[in-house]
Amino acid sequence: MATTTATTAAAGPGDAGGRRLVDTVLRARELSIVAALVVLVGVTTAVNSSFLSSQGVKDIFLNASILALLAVGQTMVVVTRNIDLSVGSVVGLVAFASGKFVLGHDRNIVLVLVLGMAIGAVCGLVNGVLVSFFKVPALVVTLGTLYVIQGLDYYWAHGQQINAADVPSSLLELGSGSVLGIPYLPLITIVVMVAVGYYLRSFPSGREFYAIGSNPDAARLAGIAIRKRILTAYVVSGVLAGLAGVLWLARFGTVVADAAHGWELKVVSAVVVGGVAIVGGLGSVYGAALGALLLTTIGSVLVVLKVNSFWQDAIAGLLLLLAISVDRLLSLRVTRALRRRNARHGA
Amino acid sequence: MSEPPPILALETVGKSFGAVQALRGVSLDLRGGEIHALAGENGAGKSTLVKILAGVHRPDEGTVLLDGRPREFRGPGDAQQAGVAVIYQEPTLFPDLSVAENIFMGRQPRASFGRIDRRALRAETARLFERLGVALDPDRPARGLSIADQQIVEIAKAISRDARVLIMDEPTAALSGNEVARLFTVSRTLQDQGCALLFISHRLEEIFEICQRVTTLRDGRLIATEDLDGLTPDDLVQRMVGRELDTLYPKQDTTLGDPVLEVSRLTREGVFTDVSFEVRAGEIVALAGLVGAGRSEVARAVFGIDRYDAGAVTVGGRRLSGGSPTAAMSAGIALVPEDRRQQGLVMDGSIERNIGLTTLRSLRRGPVVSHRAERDRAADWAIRLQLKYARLSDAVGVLSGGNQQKVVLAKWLSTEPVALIVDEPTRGIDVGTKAEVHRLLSQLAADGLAVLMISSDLPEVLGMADRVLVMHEGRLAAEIPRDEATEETVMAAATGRTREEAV
Amino acid sequence: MAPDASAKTAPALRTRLIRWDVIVTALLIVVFVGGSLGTPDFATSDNLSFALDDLSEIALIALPMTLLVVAAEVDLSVASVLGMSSALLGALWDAGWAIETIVPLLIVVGAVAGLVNGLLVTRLGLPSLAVTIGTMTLYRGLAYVLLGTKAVAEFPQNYADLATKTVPGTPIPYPFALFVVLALLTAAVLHATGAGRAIFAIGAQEEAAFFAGIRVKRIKLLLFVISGVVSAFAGVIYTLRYGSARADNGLGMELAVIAAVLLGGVDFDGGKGTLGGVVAGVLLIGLLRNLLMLRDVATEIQSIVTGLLLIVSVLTPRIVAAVREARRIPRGSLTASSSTQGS
Amino acid sequence: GGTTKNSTAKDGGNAATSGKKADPNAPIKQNLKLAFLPKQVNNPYETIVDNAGIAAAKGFYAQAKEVGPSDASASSQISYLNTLIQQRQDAILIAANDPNAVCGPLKQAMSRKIAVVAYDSDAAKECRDVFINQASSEEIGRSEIKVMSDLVGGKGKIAILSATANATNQNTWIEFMKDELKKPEYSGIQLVKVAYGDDDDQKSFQQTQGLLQAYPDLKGIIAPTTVGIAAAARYVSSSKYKGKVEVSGLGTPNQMRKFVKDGTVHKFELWDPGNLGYLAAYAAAALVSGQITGAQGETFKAGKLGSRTIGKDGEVILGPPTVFDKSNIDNYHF
Ligand SMILES: Nc1ncnc2c1ncn2[C@@H]1O[C@H](COP(=O)(O)OP(=O)(O)OP(=O)(O)O)[C@@H](O)[C@H]1O
Ligand SMILES: Nc1ncnc2c1ncn2[C@@H]1O[C@H](COP(=O)(O)OP(=O)(O)OP(=O)(O)O)[C@@H](O)[C@H]1O
Ligand SMILES: [Mg+2]
Ligand SMILES: [Mg+2]
Repeated sequence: MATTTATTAAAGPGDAGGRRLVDTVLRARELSIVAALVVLVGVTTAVNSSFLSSQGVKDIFLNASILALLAVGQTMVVVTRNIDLSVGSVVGLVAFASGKFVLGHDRNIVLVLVLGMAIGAVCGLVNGVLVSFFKVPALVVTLGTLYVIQGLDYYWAHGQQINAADVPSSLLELGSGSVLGIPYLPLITIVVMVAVGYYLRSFPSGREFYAIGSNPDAARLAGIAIRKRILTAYVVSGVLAGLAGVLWLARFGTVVADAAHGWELKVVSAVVVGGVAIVGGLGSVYGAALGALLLTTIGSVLVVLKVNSFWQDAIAGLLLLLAISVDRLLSLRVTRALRRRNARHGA
Repeated sequence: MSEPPPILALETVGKSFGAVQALRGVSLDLRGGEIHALAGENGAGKSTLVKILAGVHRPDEGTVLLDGRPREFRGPGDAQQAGVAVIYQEPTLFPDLSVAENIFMGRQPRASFGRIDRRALRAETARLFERLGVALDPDRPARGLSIADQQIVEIAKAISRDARVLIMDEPTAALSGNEVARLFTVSRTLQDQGCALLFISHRLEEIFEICQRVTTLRDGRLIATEDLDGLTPDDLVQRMVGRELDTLYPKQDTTLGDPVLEVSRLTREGVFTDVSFEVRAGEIVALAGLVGAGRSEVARAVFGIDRYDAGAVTVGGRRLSGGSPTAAMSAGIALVPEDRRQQGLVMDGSIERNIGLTTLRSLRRGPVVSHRAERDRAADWAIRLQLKYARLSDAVGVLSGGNQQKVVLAKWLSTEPVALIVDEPTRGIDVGTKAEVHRLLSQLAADGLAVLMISSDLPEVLGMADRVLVMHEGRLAAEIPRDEATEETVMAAATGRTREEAV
Repeated sequence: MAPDASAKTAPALRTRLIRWDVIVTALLIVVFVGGSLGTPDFATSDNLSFALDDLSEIALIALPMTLLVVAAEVDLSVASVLGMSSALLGALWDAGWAIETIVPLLIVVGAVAGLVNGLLVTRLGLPSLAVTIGTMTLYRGLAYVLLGTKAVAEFPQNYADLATKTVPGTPIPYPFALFVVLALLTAAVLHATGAGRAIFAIGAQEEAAFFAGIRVKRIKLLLFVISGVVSAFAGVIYTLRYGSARADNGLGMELAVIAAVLLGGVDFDGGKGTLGGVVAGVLLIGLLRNLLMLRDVATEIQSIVTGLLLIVSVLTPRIVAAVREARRIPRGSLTASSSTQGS
Repeated sequence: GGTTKNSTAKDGGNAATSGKKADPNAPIKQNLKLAFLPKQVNNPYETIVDNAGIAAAKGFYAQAKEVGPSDASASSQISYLNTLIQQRQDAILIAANDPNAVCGPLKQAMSRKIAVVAYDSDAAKECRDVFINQASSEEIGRSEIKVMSDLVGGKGKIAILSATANATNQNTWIEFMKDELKKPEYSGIQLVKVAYGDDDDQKSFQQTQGLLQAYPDLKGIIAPTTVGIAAAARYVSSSKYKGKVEVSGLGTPNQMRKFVKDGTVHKFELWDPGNLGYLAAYAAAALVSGQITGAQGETFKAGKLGSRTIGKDGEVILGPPTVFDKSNIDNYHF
């Protein structure tokens, strides 16, 4: 993916460059996900050609975009060796809040987006301050804010519902419309993903996120502004969750309080499947987004292949395990091959 | 005469951690164009002093002076900004990032819009490595680097800062002669450019080779700051320890018994090839070689940490199943690993628990681990190894580097092995205790223990070994008996100049 | 050098007082006393025995979960194993099998489920979070495959009684009594035996544990198997207690279990925690929920309270420490002593 | 050997018929404490039902409240049941998430003279006094098929999009739908799949998508759940399937108005959820006051809904559902 091309483009000439190219390709975690996707889509299309129809492709991308957006934010947090379990609750809260906001008014879309992201930013800020300033374990804190935000959301909503009929059509258009045949939702996700990915990879401050996750003590000694970065990661994750909440409203129109309920684990699995190390320091937003795409595709494929409803979960779980196992086996292989070759070339 | 003020100085600085007073009333001045040595026993407070200079710790009392003016460092970033570069005692690398990124974290060469210029990054790293004379791939991740290579990356990181003050906390502890020589060359260049350097080492000969002045600490107190000219190593030891030192290499002559540890044709593809040797009861065999020659890898394979592709390990005539440290331990092998932070110790665990971890079975009373037995054993070893600590229930992480190393030794010696493999056993240990460790090893050997000692400290190898095996690029290059082992013969084999003599 | 004599027990005592699990225990006492005084229906043996019974499965599963988290692993599939066990129990019972045959079989199924988790984690070196998110979906899916939309009921009264009745003469329901016994056993293993030392070492520094000859993989594998077995058995209790075997039994319980374990002061990064803290955490969550319900506090507020509790329990020790540092009382060795807790 | 299903005797019998005598003329007691325990508190449909019930209770001077879990699981309902027993409510009104799981505590409640009314989704017969059924389950199931058959012209493939796989009421309706399909007049209709959207909007949406891809020639989707029908209608309305696939089922007029107006949905059904809560409240009061015991044939007065009679198995039926379409939808607002 983008990671690969960037490195190879910069690689020097000659033998070293060639070797580096091979190394980089072999080391690119994103590759095995792409391969898995290709296999999955290939098999499904062979069975049911309508899967790759324009409607089919559009649906897959539409379905994956919100999850991918959340995965991008989550990656920033996970890379710093933290976790944000509250994203699902934030999406629910924002989807409902912005639904209430637009209810019966013809609000400007930009205003709705700003409001949603602002709510997300506040949630992210709370998480970030607790984790970075008070140095409390991220998992506990965000599990706590998961419950708190969810509670607030449910308490506020208590059985109310936002109906598509009450949502301004301009907002609904955002959820289902497209430019040049590309729906807005995936477009937004891709723009965000590329922007975050490019920042993390190519800017000195972006690399610091990886440094913090890789070795927090060393990061402190290196004079990295750890608190600031972790705070940033959480705020970005919150803002993206807020954005996702508005997009949720735009896409689904009908919203009850528990939108995205339980999505925290879905997002985490997308990130992990995408090759982001849960202990930090490793992985890219591209991988995470691909992981989201893979998970969503598995879900769609099973329905399209007419798999018995009762078997769907079981097979989805199996495929998920298969994906991470194969990926792991491949990377073990590659490491071993690299060790032998490197030794022969002299370290 | 108006001499310029020292670039960096400390004035009556004190620092305590809980009940431990690590430093009290210490003053120090680092002048431009000078290499200043800091000496002291393990736990004397050297690293604490370094961390104060680096802005990691804030002094409880006293001041830090920069160019003669008081200056408060609020974090390591402040010190860096002020031109202070530090090589910490323990490597501080980011394992997931490339070596080049590790070196230039926060100071990457920039292209347009503040982006990182990767080509320049790689080129500059390569230039640094060339200057230090090492062949490391700038693009490889730091994970998996040997301790020595990690140390080299740390050195590259520090010198690349073009700092006015360079502080080096035991940079040579894991290095062998070649790298040390390179480091000294670079240090002298910096000195000539007017930098101030602070150098810490437990190898006294290094201090005498490169430094002009020395400051000695004992128990957190300043003993003296003086010119090295006219000082003898014994004087220095006297200041550090407060007493005369016994001989550093108290090698006892022993009668050799039967072979205890036999390694034959051991091969791990791409790492080492066809390694065969035996260690007899009562014998100390040293495994020498340059950094990266594969010595530690052999030790790991013998102990069952790594699997090997071919060959066999026998202990007392019984063949060992590979890949199981548990099996190796019950056969009577012990391994003091080279990386004490990752492999040797549970840093958050207490001293007593760390020592007891290898002997849980023998500490049992019924199904329950006896806390009293555990504590007794730990206290016993603490005394034998002169461990400096506050409470046995303290985390080992708060001990000084050398004292941590002693805990690792205690942990393994308490298993009462028949074959002991020690990888850099005295890394970071002060001269006083080093002599003690040597005496202990020698004594254990005399009692019939087979010892395989991996060491990059050539005098230690020559002083302690009955026999020296030299590795070069993953193969055994020479076997040198004690009386023929000299600096020249060992180095010749280690650098591959005596291939034909290989066993 | 002799140990520094001035460094004695004073700081240790002070750090002990603000230890996380102590705070949780204190909160538990406050809730209990406050509840008894302010809410007449709370401290009745009827209500308490119900509240305890209601906690049984979470409490039971929290025990192996504690061991796993201390060893720096996690098992998110527990609730799904519970559901799978419940579904299988229903399916077999419906097919005319005897309870006495089914239960041992379920234990085996639980062990296999745990074994799969353990093998994927130890042999392939995959992160357990990822593996058990996968098996969570897989096992829940198998539960649906086994039982579909059916709900099997009408289990024999004598067994149902075992799951709901109290130990004669006490307000303690049998499942909770089982928990008490297992908790004592687990506490003994974790805090007094070599195996416990090994688990702590694995969680704190896996590589060092491996170098010390600890069979890291084997122990982890065993912990996953135990987790599977206990979850499967909790499935039996759950089914009998509610008298209903369904594929969706225990849905979402994994987060409740983890919340209880974390509330009990176990560090998710491994190597730290006490079983006593976890027991207090489990009881605190359960009793507080019961109390809030009795007081007609809306379910949404209960969720908020649970969340705040988690945050407060981790925040308090840090704030106390920060305040103390600000007062320039030497910090003692907070990190050190909280990591080396004995039994 | 061992304890098997066949070796244990089944304890049959309806608790309601155990000796009590009904006095149809007993006055409604005052200051009754009624508690509504819905499947899940933040389900908009349940909220309408319960709020109407609470309002009705005010009419006869009872204190009513709604408590309940935020997830639709049986186990959390049981925690609430036990609390309600401790609080000594006079009547518990429950929409059971699992007919059997809630049985134990409900029996306990009944043994402590707490009246138990099931509504919306039944509990096991012996564990409640009466069940207020929104409409006869049979009627709902059969009429769903009839409506769909009319919409697709009696021919073609159809699918069902249900709530969770374990939802009792949905499953009962689906059984009747399948039975209805056996009739010869529906021979042209083929039920190809029952999918489950778990009453989760997003999942229902995605399931609809999948169904339409898997069966490109699908003619209709029946969603007997308010969440499912809205999600299905929404997907169809914004996809190329609009106008080709019929969506019907059970939905609230407010949710469906947009899709009826834009032509995605032509007909769907629902009873008035408010009346369901209203009737349940009155039934509870009648039980507590001794007007009824839950036996077949007893009658009680239910305010504006007039007199109601308890049918077979202690069921009281609210009435036939309303069919909504373009012509009448604007008359309803819930
Ligand atoms: N973070 C800390 N917490 C508590 N005590 C500490 C901490 N850091 C250092 N100490 C204590 O301060 C004293 C001085 O330690 P320091 O690391 O400065 O010694 P050193 O001179 O560098 O020794 P070595 O030669 O072994 O590296 C020791 O007793 C050590 O245990
Ligand atoms: N885990 C690992 N992964 C990849 N490479 C490694 C790993 N461990 C060691 N190496 C490399 O293998 C080579 C041999 O290392 P080894 O540690 O055995 O050398 P050594 O002779 O013991 O030297 P040292 O004095 O550095 O310990 C080195 O180049 C090192 O970088
Ligand atoms: Mg030191
Ligand atoms: Mg080595």
